[in-house]
This record gives sequence, C-alpha cells and structure tokens, in this order.
Amino acid sequence: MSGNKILTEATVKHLEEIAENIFRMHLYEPHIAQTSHAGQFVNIQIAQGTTIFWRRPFSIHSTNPESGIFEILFNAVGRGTQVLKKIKNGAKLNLVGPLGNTFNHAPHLEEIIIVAGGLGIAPFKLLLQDLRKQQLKKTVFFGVSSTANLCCLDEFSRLGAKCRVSTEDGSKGYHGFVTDDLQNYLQELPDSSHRELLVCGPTPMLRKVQEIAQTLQINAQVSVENIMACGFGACMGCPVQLAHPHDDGKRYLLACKDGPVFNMDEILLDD
Amino acid sequence: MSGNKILTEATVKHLEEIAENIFRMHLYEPHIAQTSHAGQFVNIQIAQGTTIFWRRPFSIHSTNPESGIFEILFNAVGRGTQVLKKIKNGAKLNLVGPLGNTFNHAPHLEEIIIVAGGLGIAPFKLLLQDLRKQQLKKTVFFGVSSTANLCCLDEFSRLGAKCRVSTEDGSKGYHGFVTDDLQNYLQELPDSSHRELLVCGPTPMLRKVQEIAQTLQINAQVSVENIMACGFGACMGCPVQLAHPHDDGKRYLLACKDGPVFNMDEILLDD
Amino acid sequence: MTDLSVKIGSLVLKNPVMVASGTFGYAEEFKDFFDLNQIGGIITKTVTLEPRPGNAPPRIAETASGMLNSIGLPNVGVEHFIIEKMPFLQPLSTKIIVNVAGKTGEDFVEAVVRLEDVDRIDAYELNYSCPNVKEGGLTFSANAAIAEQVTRNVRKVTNRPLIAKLTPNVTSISEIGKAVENGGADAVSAINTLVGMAVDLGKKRPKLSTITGGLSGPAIKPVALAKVFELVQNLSIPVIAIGGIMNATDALEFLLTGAVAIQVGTANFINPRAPLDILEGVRDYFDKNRIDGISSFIGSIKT
Amino acid sequence: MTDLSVKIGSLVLKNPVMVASGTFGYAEEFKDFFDLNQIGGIITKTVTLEPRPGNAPPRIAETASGMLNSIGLPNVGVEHFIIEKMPFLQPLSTKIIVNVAGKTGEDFVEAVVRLEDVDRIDAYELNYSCPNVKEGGLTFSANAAIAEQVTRNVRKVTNRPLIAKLTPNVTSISEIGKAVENGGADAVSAINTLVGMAVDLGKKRPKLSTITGGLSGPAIKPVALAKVFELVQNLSIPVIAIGGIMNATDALEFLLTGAVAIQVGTANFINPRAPLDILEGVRDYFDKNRIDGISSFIGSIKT
Ligand SMILES: Cc1cc2nc3c(=O)[nH]c(=O)nc-3n(C[C@H](O)[C@H](O)[C@H](O)COP(=O)(O)OP(=O)(O)OC[C@H]3O[C@@H](n4cnc5c(N)ncnc54)[C@H](O)[C@@H]3O)c2cc1C
Ligand SMILES: Cc1cc2nc3c(=O)[nH]c(=O)nc-3n(C[C@H](O)[C@H](O)[C@H](O)COP(=O)(O)OP(=O)(O)OC[C@H]3O[C@@H](n4cnc5c(N)ncnc54)[C@H](O)[C@@H]3O)c2cc1C
Ligand SMILES: Cc1cc2nc3c(=O)[nH]c(=O)nc-3n(C[C@H](O)[C@H](O)[C@H](O)COP(=O)(O)O)c2cc1C
Ligand SMILES: Cc1cc2nc3c(=O)[nH]c(=O)nc-3n(C[C@H](O)[C@H](O)[C@H](O)COP(=O)(O)O)c2cc1C
Ligand code: FES
Ligand code: FES
Repeated sequence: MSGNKILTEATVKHLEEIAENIFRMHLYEPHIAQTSHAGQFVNIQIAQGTTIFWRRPFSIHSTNPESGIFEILFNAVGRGTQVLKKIKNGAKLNLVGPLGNTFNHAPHLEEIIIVAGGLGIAPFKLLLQDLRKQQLKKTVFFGVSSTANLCCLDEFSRLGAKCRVSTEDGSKGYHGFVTDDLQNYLQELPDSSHRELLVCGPTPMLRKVQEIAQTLQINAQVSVENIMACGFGACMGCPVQLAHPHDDGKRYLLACKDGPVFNMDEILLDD
Repeated sequence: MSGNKILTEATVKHLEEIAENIFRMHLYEPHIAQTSHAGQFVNIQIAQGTTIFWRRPFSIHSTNPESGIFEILFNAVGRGTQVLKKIKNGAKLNLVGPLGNTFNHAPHLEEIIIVAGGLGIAPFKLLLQDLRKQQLKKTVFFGVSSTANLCCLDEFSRLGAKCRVSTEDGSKGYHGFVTDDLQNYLQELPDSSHRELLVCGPTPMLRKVQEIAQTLQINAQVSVENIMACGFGACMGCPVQLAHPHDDGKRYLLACKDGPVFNMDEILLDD
Repeated sequence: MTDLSVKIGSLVLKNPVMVASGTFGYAEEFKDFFDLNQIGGIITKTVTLEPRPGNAPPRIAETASGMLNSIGLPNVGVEHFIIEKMPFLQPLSTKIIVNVAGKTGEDFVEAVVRLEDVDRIDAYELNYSCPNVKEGGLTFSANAAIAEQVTRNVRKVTNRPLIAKLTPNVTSISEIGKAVENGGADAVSAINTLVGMAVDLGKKRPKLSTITGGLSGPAIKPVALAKVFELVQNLSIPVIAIGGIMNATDALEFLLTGAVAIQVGTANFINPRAPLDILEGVRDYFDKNRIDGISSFIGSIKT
Repeated sequence: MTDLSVKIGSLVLKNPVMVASGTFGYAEEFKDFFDLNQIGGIITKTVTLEPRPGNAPPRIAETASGMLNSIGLPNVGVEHFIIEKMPFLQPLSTKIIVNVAGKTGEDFVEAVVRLEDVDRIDAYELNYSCPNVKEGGLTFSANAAIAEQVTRNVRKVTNRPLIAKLTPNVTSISEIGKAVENGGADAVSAINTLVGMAVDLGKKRPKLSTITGGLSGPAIKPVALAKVFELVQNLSIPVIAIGGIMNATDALEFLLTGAVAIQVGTANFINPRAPLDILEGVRDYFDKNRIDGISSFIGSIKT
C-alpha cells in the first residue's frame, strides 16, 4: 500500500547532471521516501513568485526509506526544469505526493521487461527496488538518441537487471529504435507468456510497443505523461481515453489518479 | 546636458545594507555613469520570468564617470526590492536610463537647502556631486524615524554639505519632524532670498514643505515618486496635476518625462 | 476572535471561504490536505441530469498567471452523484452546495427536483455558463430573458437557496444579474471563466481540443473584481466572488468590494491547502485590525 | 530572407509588426531605442477632436502578468496633433496610422475630415472603446448598429484604409465585427483592453481613480487569441491582433491563428525595443523554418 498524499516541503540534498541535460536530484522527505512505489510521482512547485504557474510532475525515481531521501530524474526541457536544474542544495521544494497508482506485478511472472525511451527510464529504478526480493528475470530495454543521453545502467545492473541499450545514432548497443531491438528479442523467445512489458517513453515508442504487445499477446503496462494541472484528480484535466468503453460513447480515466500506470490495451494513446 | 536614454544591461558590482533595510548598489554602466545628473532615475527590470511585471524606478544616487559605476539606494519595501536586495555581484540588471529631468540650480544662489525624508535622500548625493565646484552653502535636512535608518551623512559632509538630522524618536539630532527643524531654521534666517529648497520624501512631508515655502516665499523644487509603468513618457500613467492651469480644466504633466523634478508651486501633490 | 459568519439568503456560512465548482472535485480529493469542516462551504463539481464523459484531451493549458480549461463538465449524472458522491459529503458539517447545469431549462429543473429528496444539500448553484443547445446556441447567462425564466422555473421546485453563477463573457453582467434576481435567485456568484485560447506553435494547432476554453487564475482577478463591483452596485441580492483568489489579500479585496463570500478555484490546484490558508489569513487580518464584525468590512471600499 | 509584407486593404506593410495605440506615444519617445523605420507601422496615441486632459491619478496599477490603465485618452486635440506631433512622424518611412476617437459619431467624422488634408497618414484606426455620451452610455463597439453607422459615416469622408478597433467587453465581438465590415471598414483590430479593477487593501480604495480601467498584457493574451480566432472565422476583412504580445512566439501564434498583422502594446513599457525584437524573432522563425511567404503561414492553424 502507498501512503497518503501530503503537501510538504522537501529539502534538496544533491543535484547532479548525470548525462547530457539529464539531472538527478536527491530530496529529503521521509514520508515520500517511505511510502512511495514505482509509477508514483510528486508534483513540484518550481518557485513561488515566478511565472511558472502550475506545479511540475516528476516520477519518483528511487527511494531510500532509511535515510528519508528519494530521487527524481529530469530532463531540462522547458521553463520549469531550467529553473530546477539550478537549484542549490539546502533549498526547499514545495511538493505534493506521493501521487498516482503504481505498476503492479502479476504473480508467477517469469520475466519483466522494462521498455524505456529517454527520460521514460525514470520510474524504473524504484520498480527494480520494489522487485529486488523477487526471483524473476528482469530485462531493461533502454532507447536513447545517443550515448550522451545514457544513464542509470550501473544501478540497474546492481538491482539485478540485464540492460540492453539502443541508440538511434548507433554510438552504443543496438543501432536503431529500442522497439526494433525489443521486437527481435520477443520474437526469438520460445514463449511470451509469463512475461510482462512495463513501458514509459515518448508516444511514438508507446504506439509501437502497443502494436508489438498486441501482436504477440503480451501484457503491457504503460506509464503516461499527460499534462497536469493538479495531479490528484481535482481538475479533471488529464483524461486518458478508454479503448473499450462499455457503451458507444467516449469514456475517460484520469492520468493522475487512475494512472499514470494503465494496462496498455485498456487505453487509447494520443499525443 | 544629460545623455540619451538607452536600454542597457548594468553589472552589479557591490551591494550592501548601509542602514536598517536600506541598500546601496553599485552598478557598472558607463553611459549612465557619465551622462546622468541629479534627479534622474533608471528603470530596472527586477528579474525576467518572475511575476514582477513592471520595471522599478530608482533615483541615480551618485555617479563615478571615470569608473563607469553609478549607485542606487533603495529600501526593501515590496516584492521587487526584496528580490533586488538578494542579487549577487556580477549579475546583470536590464535597465532603461537615464530618465527624467534634473534639479536645476538657479545662478547666484547663496544656499541650497536639501530636505529629505527617508529614502528621499537618494537623489541628493549626485546633486552635491554636480554642485561640488560651486561656492555656495549646502545644507541638508534629513528626517528619519530613528537612527537605524540614517545613512550617507559622511559622504554628504565630504561633499561640502552641512547635515542636520531629525529623528521622530529623538534618538539623534532634532527630536521631531524634519519640517519643524526646517521651519525653525528658515524663520531664524534674516533673509530667505537667494535660497532654494530641493525636496524629496513622503507626501505628508512634501505638503508641509510646500506650506513653509509658500509662506516664506522660498522657491522649492521637489522630486516626486509616482507609480510608473514605462518611465519615459509612453504610457501617460504618471500624471502630476498642474496647480495653475491656463484654463479652468485639469491639466497634467508626466512625472517621468516632465519630472520627476517640479517646481513645488507648479503642481498639486497627491498621495 | 471576529465572528466570520455571513448570510446568503437563508444560508448561513460560518465563514466566507468556499471552494469553486470544478476545482475541488467532490471534496474527497482534498481530505488528505486539510479538515474540510473548517471552511464555509463546498461547491461540488457540476452535476447534470445525464452522465457526461467530458471533452477529449488536451483539456488544459498553462497561460500567463492562469490556465485554460475545456473539461466539458464530465460527471456521473445526478443519479450516480446521489449514490456515489453524496455519502462522502453528507457527514461533513460544512455547507454543501450542489452545482447544477443542463442543456435545457428543463434539465435544470429536473436535476434539482431529483436532488430535492436528498439530505444535507444546503443550496444549489446554477451554472449558467455551459453550452446550450435548445435555447438557440447562446449560453444561459448571456441572455437575460432565458436566465430569468430558468431561474424562475427552478425557484418553483425548491425552497433551498439558489445561487446563479454568471459568466463574464457578456456585454452587461448586471443585466443578467438583475434578471436572475427577478427570477428569484437568492444570490449570484461571479465570475465563471473568460473565453480564451492558446496555441501550440510547434504543433501548429490549438492547445485545447475544443480550440477555445475557459481562462481562470490570477490573470482574471482584475476582471472578476470589476464584475463583482458592478453586480454589488446594481443588485439587491448578495454577490459571491470568484476569480483568481490565491491568498487572503485577494479574498479581502473582494470582501471589501462588496462580496459577502468568496470561492477559491484554480488556487486549489497550486496549493491544495489554499482554502484553509486563505481562511486563516482572513481571520488574522480581522483580528489584527480589530474588526468586530465581518459585515462592517464587506463593501466598505471608499469609492 | 522571407518576404514579410502583408496587405490590409490597400495598405501594404513591409512586415506585420506594428505598435498599439496609447503604448507608443507619438513614436518620438522610442526613437532612442531602435530605428522606427524597421517596423511595419505605427499607430498613434488616440487623437480626439478637442484636447483632453486625461484622468486624475492614479491611472495605472500592476496586476498579475498585466496592468490596468485608466489614462483617459489625454491628447492635445486634432489641431495641435497635426502641428505638434505629425512633423516627427511625416519623415518616417514606416506606415503611419492615426488612431481616432470621439464622444459622438460626428466627432469621429469631423476629426477624420480634419486629418484628410494631412500628408503621410496611411490609414485610420477608429477607437470604438472610449466612453460615449450621446449614443446612450454604451461604448461604440458594444452596439452593432451604432458601430456600423459610425463606420459608414467615416467611410464617406475618406478613401484611406479604415481599421475599426474592437472591444472584447461584449457578448459577441464578431457581431460588432460584421457590423463594421458592413459599414465599410477595411480591417478590424482586436482587442482593446478588458474592463478590470484593482483594490488597495491598505488604503481601502480602488487602485485607479476611475475605479475600473482596462486590463492589458500577457494576462489577456488567451482572451485576445480567442477573439481574433472568432473574428477570423466570421469576417471577410483582415484582422489585426492585439493583446499581450511580448515576444516573437506570441506574435507567431496570432499570425498562425489568422491575424494578418499584430500590434505590440504593453510590452513597449517593459521592453522599449520589443517591436524590433519581435520582428527579428519572426524573421528568424520564417528563415529557419524555410517558410517562403508569410501568407501561407497566416491562418494555417490546424483546427
Ligand atoms: C506523471 C508524470 C511523470 C513525469 N515524470 C517525469 C520525470 O520523471 N522526469 C522528467 O524529466 N519529466 C517527467 N515528466 C514530464 C515533466 O513533467 C515535464 O517535462 C515538465 O513538466 C516540463 O516542465 P517545464 O516547465 O520544464 O516545460 P514547459 O516549459 O512547461 O514545456 C516544455 C515542454 O514540455 C512539455 N510539458 C510541459 N508540462 C508537461 C507535463 N506535465 N507533462 C508532460 N509534458 C509536459 C510541453 O508540452 C513542452 O513541449 C512527467 C510527467 C508526468 C505527467
Ligand atoms: C522617479 C522615482 C525614483 C525613485 N527612487 C527611489 C530610490 O532611489 N530608492 C527607493 O528605495 N525607491 C525609489 N522609488 C520608489 C521605488 O520605485 C519603489 O519603492 C519600488 O518600485 C517598490 O517596488 P517593490 O516591488 O519593492 O514594491 P511593490 O511590491 O510593488 O509595492 C510596495 C509598495 O511600494 C509602492 N510602490 C510600488 N511601485 C512604486 C513606484 N514606482 N513608485 C513609488 N512607490 C511605489 C506600492 O504602492 C506599495 O505601497 C522611486 C520612484 C520613482 C517614481
Ligand atoms: C479545471 C476547471 C474546471 C471547472 N469546472 C467548473 C464546473 O464544473 N462548474 C462551474 O460552475 N465552474 C467550473 N469552473 C469555473 C470555476 O468554478 C471558477 O468560476 C473559475 O475558475 C474562476 O475562478 P478561479 O480563477 O479562482 O479559478 C472550472 C474551472 C476550472 C479551472
Ligand atoms: C497605458 C495604455 C494606454 C492605452 N491607450 C490607448 C489609446 O489611447 N487608444 C487605444 O485605442 N488603445 C489604447 N490602449 C489599448 C492598447 O492599444 C491595446 O489595445 C491593449 O493594451 C491590449 O494590448 P496589450 O496587451 O499588448 O497592451 C492603451 C493601453 C494601455 C496599456
Ligand atoms: S491533473 Fe488534475 S485531475 Fe489529473
Ligand atoms: S510612467 Fe509611463 S508616461 Fe510616465
């Protein structure tokens, strides 16, 4: 069980650029560190008095319940993250969390296959931590544009996962899209049952994985990254369309509250 | 003659709290330092991307044409100045200046009498610099609430002025309002001709000085501090009402362009 | 401690701080953040006679000091609302105001009739700003005659206090305000969102699936203050203020301007404890300034 | 380099970046900041038949991502305008558009008649948003019939292009837009400011001497985009966009939405070189994205 969501102040303990324009931040907030599970996120107020109006959501990358520290991983893509990457140790960040649901691990799995594109890698360190004690094969397919954008491989290995890297420029690992590498891997498997895909990344990648999973009839869970105003179900601004509504109409779930993790065959992906 | 107004970036060279909540900032910007005169001001953009929308106007406190440095003096009263007081050396401040008109010194004066309330002291260091070479008596009446709010006395003395301090709490100098001390002084003078008052401060003080000047028939120039959006005559947002319009209607001048320095008998003060 | 209670018709709020429809869900989402019984009242997300799925994504966009939304009134419909949402609200001791909308005037009446049997509803807020089909494509609150008629029809089926929520997207909000006053409304609330649009230059398309949506947040506070002022000047019934209220100062400005109560909207997304923070700030202000009764403060602006 | 010229009726601008009335004085205030001949056009501060002193202070207030003003159209009157202000403008090579307002319809006509003799006026912008006395207390652009009639009357006395500047403070801006189109306007510009108010809690009074004023700046950009979109959809004449344009991205969003040109307003106070910065940003965008003609870009939003 995950803990109650709270409004709190976390203290920045460490901030590092671990790959090109990818930052890892250590935040001290025991409640988050002790009660969060993979897939959940925090919604961070970047800085009061700035023109950045909404909070910004970030997956909880990992937790250390003993030290009260949790990590986020982020890409400096826009106004908010440009500010975030300059924050000093000791600064307080006002945040709401833990928010959202978690990946769930069906019993009796043989292998979980993580498929991450770029910063889609963020939620999976915590997933491997959550699964540390479970005896099952853990494989990570990690696609990036170039070696410069790679991160986390050591930690993932240490957490018992086998990592397969794809780079679009061929500078490391498989030369091409991660989904092609994935497809090759799955097609070579004698049997894809007792396997599950856990996926996060850009929409074109998700679409391709959805297709693969459907064709090969593998169950897939996806973490979506809708734009969010509140992050906890109050604004209804983050709809995810149901693929198979019980009637003809359109039906929506909320990414922040019913998700961010959904069964891939349950929803329609949009961009 | 003052120089053309420019849009420029000044570099923060020094920032110091010189009295309780009063800050002095050294800014490097040669054009401003070399062409500005007493009464003029700069309009500073506090920080881009914040919710502080307008620029904030500050009198040019002093200039050093050789080093290209000019000073401002400010009170941390609100959102903008609270940010300003935390700015680091080396930071760039986007500003427009020099703006506004200047105090003007009638020829053949015997004495100029500066009357400043609180931060109203700001424009007068530059005035004393401008008048350094002029052989005339320079007296400064400086009113503050308490000794903790005093500043600039040494510099003013060094620039050849005689300073008379009033404190409302009696912790230094004359116990009471600066305008009472002023009135005493003026009444004891055998003759108030060839004297001029140069005034800046809160409106109640200005009103009182206006009254005294009218009664004693002394010429007085005042620097007003209207709220400003642009600072250079474009928005017409900073009207100052003419006391004696040529007809029955209301007539306004602009504080930023026609002022900030006005002859006191020319305008109506409002709050 | 200043007595902060205010009256809206026969409805007595223990304090003037409420939360705005559509920004507080059905309150349950906020129970982790503060004690809901502290605040004066809760306005529910809009309920319609029939269930509505809401609009396609994207439904929201961030703007300068505000946001756009085109949520599209998703809700489970009045029947399910009664069964699924009211049980959480009923045990609360704060006032519960159910916000109702309809495609037609009859929809409003029918929804209210259905809610009349339900316990613990203290008042209704009629959301006159949703797209309307039958009455000729105009929203209810853009046409005084329609707004008056719908209010009158709803008035006939309930004795509970009726608050008509007005749109600012009209030439004269007080004309509509007077019409609903004539129709029997006990109060008006204003403002709903301003029609706005945002563009995604990269994708070369509007940021909302519906092209335009509703603007809310601090950006619209000046508009809200002007509309509230206009309504206070022109109506005899109480005015409840909504629009960009983020902190206690904002709330006090609206009370000073003449609003008897305020609703916290978009602020709930930024600071889910905003309603309580605002209430505490208002209380502090009254205590510090030794203001005896809130009623002497309301509308005391010098103009 | 992309050809950035656009046409507004018979008026050809070398690029779509202009400056908005009342935010650029009579241009002289900006000559120190950039070469005025770079931009597409200059709209003067509103000129009226008779001189006007403007409103009492305070006239302005800062708001969230914007500002309120109640300047009150101070100006020297058309006679003095011609003598005192035109000589600076006449030698410029950019287009000069004189913004005209009046208390009555006849005032508009008379002012324009007086300006007809004057050289180097390339077009008129009719400011329909100022307080009106004779026509029943409504502003000109809140009443379609009046707006149409005034436009028609002005049309009779000039062959110069006429731009009708519309207020957003109406139920339907496109109704007014169609009326002025019928009246003979060559283009509309939108939006003027939104009615707003700010309160000084300390002084317990409104921040503006006139209580309410006009809201401008980034806060209103979403409203401006929605109004421009509505006008583009409903009118046949070109639409010129105004409202919260601070940078090239903002300008491009309006062009994408269908505006043929834009006016930079409040941004001029914050960054007196904004018009040039915006022009350069627009040019860069077209060059980088290899957009051949600006006309293929204008209105190309996918909806
Ligand atoms: C549940 C969830 C978990 C997320 N986890 C992570 C994470 O672990 N690491 C990480 O780097 N990013 C994560 N994101 C995305 C992250 O929230 C955005 O990158 C961030 O909000 C961008 O903020 P900005 O101010 O820098 O960008 P802006 O200046 O606001 O915009 C820059 C770009 O980012 C896009 N964007 C803005 N807000 C969001 C948003 N809420 N979601 C998605 N895209 C957005 C914009 O459309 C634009 O293209 C997550 C998003 C969600 C919803
Ligand atoms: C020509 C001129 C010269 C000035 N010189 C100086 C100076 O040398 N040193 C100095 O400390 N101050 C000076 N001021 C005042 C200074 O501009 C304000 O103190 C400053 O803008 C406050 O900004 P803020 O964001 O901190 O306050 P805000 O949070 O904006 O407001 C705090 C308080 O300051 C008042 N205020 C806000 N803006 C102005 C303004 N433009 N003018 C006057 N009051 C304002 C508000 O009404 C409010 O009461 C000058 C003003 C003018 C017009
Ligand atoms: C995401 C969102 C959803 C809303 N949903 C509703 C609604 O269902 N019914 C309603 O009457 N108003 C709705 N509103 C309008 C608000 O209740 C309020 O009138 C408006 O947002 C202005 O207040 P604010 O600036 O404080 O948010 C909604 C506003 C937002 C931002
Ligand atoms: C201080 C100020 C003065 C203005 N004066 C006029 C005016 O005289 N005539 C006019 O048509 N519009 C006037 N306007 C409106 C602007 O031209 C413009 O329509 C409006 O400000 C919206 O654009 P913006 O958000 O870019 O400022 C004025 C606006 C401001 C802020
Ligand atoms: S972000 Fe508000 S409901 Fe999901
Ligand atoms: S501040 Fe704009 S004209 Fe004076």
